[in-house]
Amino acid sequence: MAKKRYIHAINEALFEEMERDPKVIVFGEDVELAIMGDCRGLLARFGRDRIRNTPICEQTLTGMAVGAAAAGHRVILHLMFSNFIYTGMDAIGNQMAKMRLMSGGQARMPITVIASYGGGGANAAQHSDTAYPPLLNLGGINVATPATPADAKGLLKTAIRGNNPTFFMEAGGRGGEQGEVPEGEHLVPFGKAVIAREGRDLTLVAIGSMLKPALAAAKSLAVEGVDVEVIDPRTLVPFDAAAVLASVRKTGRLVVCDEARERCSAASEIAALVAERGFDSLKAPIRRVTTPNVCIPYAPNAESRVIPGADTIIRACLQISPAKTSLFSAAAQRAAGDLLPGA
Amino acid sequence: MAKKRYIHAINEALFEEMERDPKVIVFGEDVELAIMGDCRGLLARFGRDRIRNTPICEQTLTGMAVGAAAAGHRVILHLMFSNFIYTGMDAIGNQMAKMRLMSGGQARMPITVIASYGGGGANAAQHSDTAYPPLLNLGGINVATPATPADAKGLLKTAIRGNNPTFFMEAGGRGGEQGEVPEGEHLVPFGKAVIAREGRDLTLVAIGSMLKPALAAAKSLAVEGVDVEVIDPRTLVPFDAAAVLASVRKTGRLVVCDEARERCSAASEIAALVAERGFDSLKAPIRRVTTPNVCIPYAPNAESRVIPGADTIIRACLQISPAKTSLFSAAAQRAAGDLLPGA
Amino acid sequence: MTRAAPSRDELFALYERMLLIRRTEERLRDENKAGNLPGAVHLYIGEEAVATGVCAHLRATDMITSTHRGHGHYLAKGGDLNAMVAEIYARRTGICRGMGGSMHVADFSKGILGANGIVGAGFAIATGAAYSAQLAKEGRVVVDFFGDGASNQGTLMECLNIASLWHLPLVFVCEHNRFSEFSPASTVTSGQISDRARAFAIPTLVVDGNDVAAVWEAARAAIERARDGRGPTFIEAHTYRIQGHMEAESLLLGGQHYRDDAEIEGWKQRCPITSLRKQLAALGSVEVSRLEQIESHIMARVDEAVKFAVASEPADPELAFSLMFDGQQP
Amino acid sequence: MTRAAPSRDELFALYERMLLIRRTEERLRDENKAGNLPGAVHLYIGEEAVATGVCAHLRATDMITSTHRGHGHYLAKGGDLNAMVAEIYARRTGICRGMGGSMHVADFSKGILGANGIVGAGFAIATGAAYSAQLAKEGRVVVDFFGDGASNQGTLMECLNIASLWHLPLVFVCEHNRFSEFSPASTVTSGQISDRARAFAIPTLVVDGNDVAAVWEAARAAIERARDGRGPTFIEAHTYRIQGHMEAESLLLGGQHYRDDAEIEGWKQRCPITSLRKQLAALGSVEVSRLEQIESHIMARVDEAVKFAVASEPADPELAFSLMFDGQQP
Ligand SMILES: Cc1ncc(C[n+]2csc(CCOP(=O)(O)OP(=O)(O)O)c2C)c(N)n1
Ligand SMILES: Cc1ncc(C[n+]2csc(CCOP(=O)(O)OP(=O)(O)O)c2C)c(N)n1
Ligand SMILES: [Mg+2]
Ligand SMILES: [Mg+2]
Repeated sequence: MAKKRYIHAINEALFEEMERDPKVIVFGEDVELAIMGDCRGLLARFGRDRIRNTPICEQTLTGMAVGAAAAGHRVILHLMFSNFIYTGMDAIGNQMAKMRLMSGGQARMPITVIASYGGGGANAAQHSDTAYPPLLNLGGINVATPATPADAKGLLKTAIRGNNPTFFMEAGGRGGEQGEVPEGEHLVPFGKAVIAREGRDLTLVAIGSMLKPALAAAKSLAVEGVDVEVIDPRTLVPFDAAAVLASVRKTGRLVVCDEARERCSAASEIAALVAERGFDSLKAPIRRVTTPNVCIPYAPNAESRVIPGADTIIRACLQISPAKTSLFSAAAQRAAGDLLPGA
Repeated sequence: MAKKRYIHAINEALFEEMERDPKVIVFGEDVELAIMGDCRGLLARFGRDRIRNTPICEQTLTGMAVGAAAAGHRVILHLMFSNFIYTGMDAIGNQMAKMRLMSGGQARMPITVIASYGGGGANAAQHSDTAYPPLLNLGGINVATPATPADAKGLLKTAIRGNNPTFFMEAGGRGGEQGEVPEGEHLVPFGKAVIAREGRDLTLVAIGSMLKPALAAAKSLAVEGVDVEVIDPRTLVPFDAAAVLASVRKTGRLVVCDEARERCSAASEIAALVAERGFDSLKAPIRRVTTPNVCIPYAPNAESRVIPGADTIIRACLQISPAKTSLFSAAAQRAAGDLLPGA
Repeated sequence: MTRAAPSRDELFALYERMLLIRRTEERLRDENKAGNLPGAVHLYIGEEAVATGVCAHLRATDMITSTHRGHGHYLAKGGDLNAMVAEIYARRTGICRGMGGSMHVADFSKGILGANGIVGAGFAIATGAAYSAQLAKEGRVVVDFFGDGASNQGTLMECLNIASLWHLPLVFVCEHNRFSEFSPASTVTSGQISDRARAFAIPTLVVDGNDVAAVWEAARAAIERARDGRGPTFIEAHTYRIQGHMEAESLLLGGQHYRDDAEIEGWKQRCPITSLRKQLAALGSVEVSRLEQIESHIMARVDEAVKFAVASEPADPELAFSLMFDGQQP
Repeated sequence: MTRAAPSRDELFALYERMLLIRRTEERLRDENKAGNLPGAVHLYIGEEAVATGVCAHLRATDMITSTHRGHGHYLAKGGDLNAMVAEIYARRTGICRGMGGSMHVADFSKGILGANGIVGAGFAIATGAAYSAQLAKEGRVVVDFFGDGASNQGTLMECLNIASLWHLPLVFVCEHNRFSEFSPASTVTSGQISDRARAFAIPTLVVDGNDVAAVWEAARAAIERARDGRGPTFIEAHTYRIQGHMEAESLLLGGQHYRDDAEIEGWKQRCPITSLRKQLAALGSVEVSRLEQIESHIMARVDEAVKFAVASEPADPELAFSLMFDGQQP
């Protein structure tokens, strides 16, 4: 184990998997110079047959991924920003997600699409979306949302070796975060959540970029006497419903944090799932902490007004926390009284 | 009032609004011959300046809608099948939904996009999706899902006169259904649900194509002694949360039916909303009735296995019905014991 | 180098393949009318020479992408007839086990990457497949069939650009049948389509798509070029759709018209199968009886295929769940 | 008909506009370096002649679409300097009230339909605007600015097709600055870009994009053509991006290179502003002092704009909610 940055963990996974299997190829816009950082060094090592710049044409790139996979390669397509998922959505929704069933199971689609999501960098509306919820609704598409360097490495390796299309969602601006990363063969299974922090009072499901503020929130809440269990689902498709339901059985309370916009978000999905299958355990309303139903504004103050952070999470948790909230500090009580953003 | 077919009600709205405002234009693939039926007769009446065939190029068509709206027209874009929403998704997600905020409120986007959704016609995976959930997650896009001829007319007129982008989702294959349609100035406000059937025991929210099977289910359930209240939200954005919450306050029970795939569906969103804001009224788990997370197969028997109908709805309702279920027929109890499809 | 024109035996093979497509589709037309097919069918009647002339040069390992009008491409590339008809009947014995239907017939084992309901989808799939083929260095070639209407999807340009830049082993075959659904090409398609390829320095060939030998010759050159690593070619084949855009189109049209009956009649006179039959029959009585044998053989095969389909079990609905992912529940 | 070449006064106007763009962006470059701008900026330094030469012919009611590199288009089309700089500073006085930033500067009241962060988005927006303009019959013209990299988005072809079929009052202006981010055009762009328009029978003009008079002349012809209802024109203007793809690109590149310093130097020698200044200064001492006045006037305006921005209130965060819809909560 060594401490590595998130982006280096991704780079390591790419190196290892390309070494391992000559059928793995990477293409996308400006992947050769690796401006997103994750592909750094691959060109020098593997040459232009295995990693190649493309023209700007997302609609074709997603379709090419389908074709190259159908013809026998193991494809990694780099889409840069998750907003460009919309740009290339046709072949994602109409081909990638459907090819296997439409062909009666003939097609294998070993495709990994990498895209960076999320706001916070004053990149404005067209470069800040958290665009995985539409993918979740397509069926046929796996979605991985690593929050830590170790999971970034392990989930990417699993994605590349898998035979189903997977969107590997990089938490934007998290490239610099450090964490222990196991050397070599480190595979994280899909559909296995981790308990990032154990707790008894409340279950806090935090997706990708929300894990860090969720853990910070849990720490503050501990001081207030609320013992929060933080769960990182790691993949949204497949989803580890059992882990979340087990935690809710223990705590009776659920907050779900997702940087995506609220409506039809992964947070909505998880909330619905627990309202359906974990209802009897619930002692309080479920709370979603998400970006409200707006696009991301440019101005940093407006951006932080809409993107959830530890404060927003704390407020939501306090709103549904157990009766001992009466012991809370005055500040926490004031916070709990505030409205959720956008509500 | 006269009895009209769904598709004729839509046609009437188009005629009336084009008469009313010369700035209203229609374009799309083969709209002139009106193969979807809804545009029939418009060419003869308004000429090719106001209704025009385009080449096949959905990615451009959605962007053109943005440009023509920005330049001062009131645009109706016909996209045929809702699967083609994916094809034209770029400008929907990155321009139409965002232009107003990005421009600081300068842009007005009077755009109505018409698309037909849903399965049941053996049209297979690429022509049967119920593709509005991704739109719901975009923010900035209104979504209307008329279930009846009268609402089809009234919502379309409201959409066309509005200044925000609206997707007008035609319930595929429902074009032949009859209903009373008010003549002339019939406007249905956005964000106002209707109670399609009053009831005390359970709230059944049914979206668009699901209203008819939901009403049929409610009728059967009445025989079993379960008095179901059926709510048709009519628009998903904006959404009449108050109406649903009020009903759940009365009934304590909620089933949501949506022809879309389950994950991140409108059903998930509504379930999450009630688990958040109507939790204290809930006496039982929420149930979603949706298409499972698969694409629509061609074979009719497989298609009806995955698309929900009255039976599926009845089963879901019985699973969470009040204690008087003990009075149920043996058959109903057996049905209640079955699993939901895909579960 | 192959010869410039098809030999007599090759012409017979072309004839047989075209007739197989024709008779199969005539039967599908009738079965559709009789209400025996669950879904819609888009027929290739009148355009058989294109798929047949092109696919004659393809190996089993070569790949094609096809369209919503895909029966002809499937059969020309060697797809199994029974399995296709069973698919259209939504049977468990169908090539896609009843999950795809007419618009999605595919046989990956034979390089048939599928008919496709999204107009223009083949461009990018073919380009990706050609990239894969190029990297694999096994001499595989990819052919992308598409219509004049599909040529207006921008992905055509995107793929022309990439195919040209990367010298992909890819042949673009535009089936110009004069209509994009109910829109005549002149109303929705500007310029000569093959000029779009010329702008990317891709060699182009414009051929009479109702002359199977002409198609065969153009395709031979293009496919050899691709196989030799000399890059993509664009073939524009002019032909005509005899049937409606889809069967029972008149229900959609409700009395409206978009073309003249005389035009259809004129093109029926230019039937690629009839003219080849005449040419071959003129060679002598041996050929005439060979033609007759082919006809009866094919009629039997088609009958057999429909019987096979009808006798097959309906599709297994649970496949909708088990086939969504490889080794994973949906 | 306008004269074929710009008059002396017109040249001074062009000079002034180019210099305004240049000095503004030099200041933005410095402010970015100093860490004073919240978001990234993509600068147009070296390419000013294109926007300036084209927009000189546009009326306030004409419309343009722009790119991620949009400050030059905005200023050339008459956008307010203070409001633009305030926008980039994320102030409430910004042209988009701080909601858009550098990549989204827009002034709909002046026909500036917005810079855009989606490469190639302008094609369809401009085509839709041109269709609207054509229907309105008020003689409005639309100009679509886009890069060589953007030319590989298939929507270009889709829009060329529609513009040609419908004879839209639309001028396509390709700013060929030799790079698509860090990819040299030769590696991602096949053929001559204007040939793509030629395939749709759209007239094309290839000009030296660093010669403002040449751009001015080409644009004059194209815009007159559009205004007269004679349809679209495609202009390919060759120029060069002097700054990085975005400011501080070296942080992204981490020591990697994608072009030679010598190449940049060579193009700096071909600065469109310097050469026009020389040409005008050669006319006499009156002109020299006029040039000096322009310089100091512009420096003052830029100073003023930055002061205005810095003194303005930060954006109102609640606008994110109130502006999403017209008259509706999000
Ligand atoms: C993306 C997309 N848009 C629209 C359609 C509807 N549609 C089906 S076939 C067709 C016309 C295709 O014309 P062409 O490519 O010339 O093929 P042809 O039918 O003439 O063989 C259209 C518009 C579709 N299936 N997919
Ligand atoms: C749809 C989309 N894909 C990719 C990008 C990332 N990107 C931003 S600018 C750019 C290159 C654009 O090149 P060009 O059009 O030549 O404009 P230039 O930057 O040279 O002015 C790319 C790939 C984007 N913003 N949008
Ligand atoms: Mg055609
Ligand atoms: Mg460029």
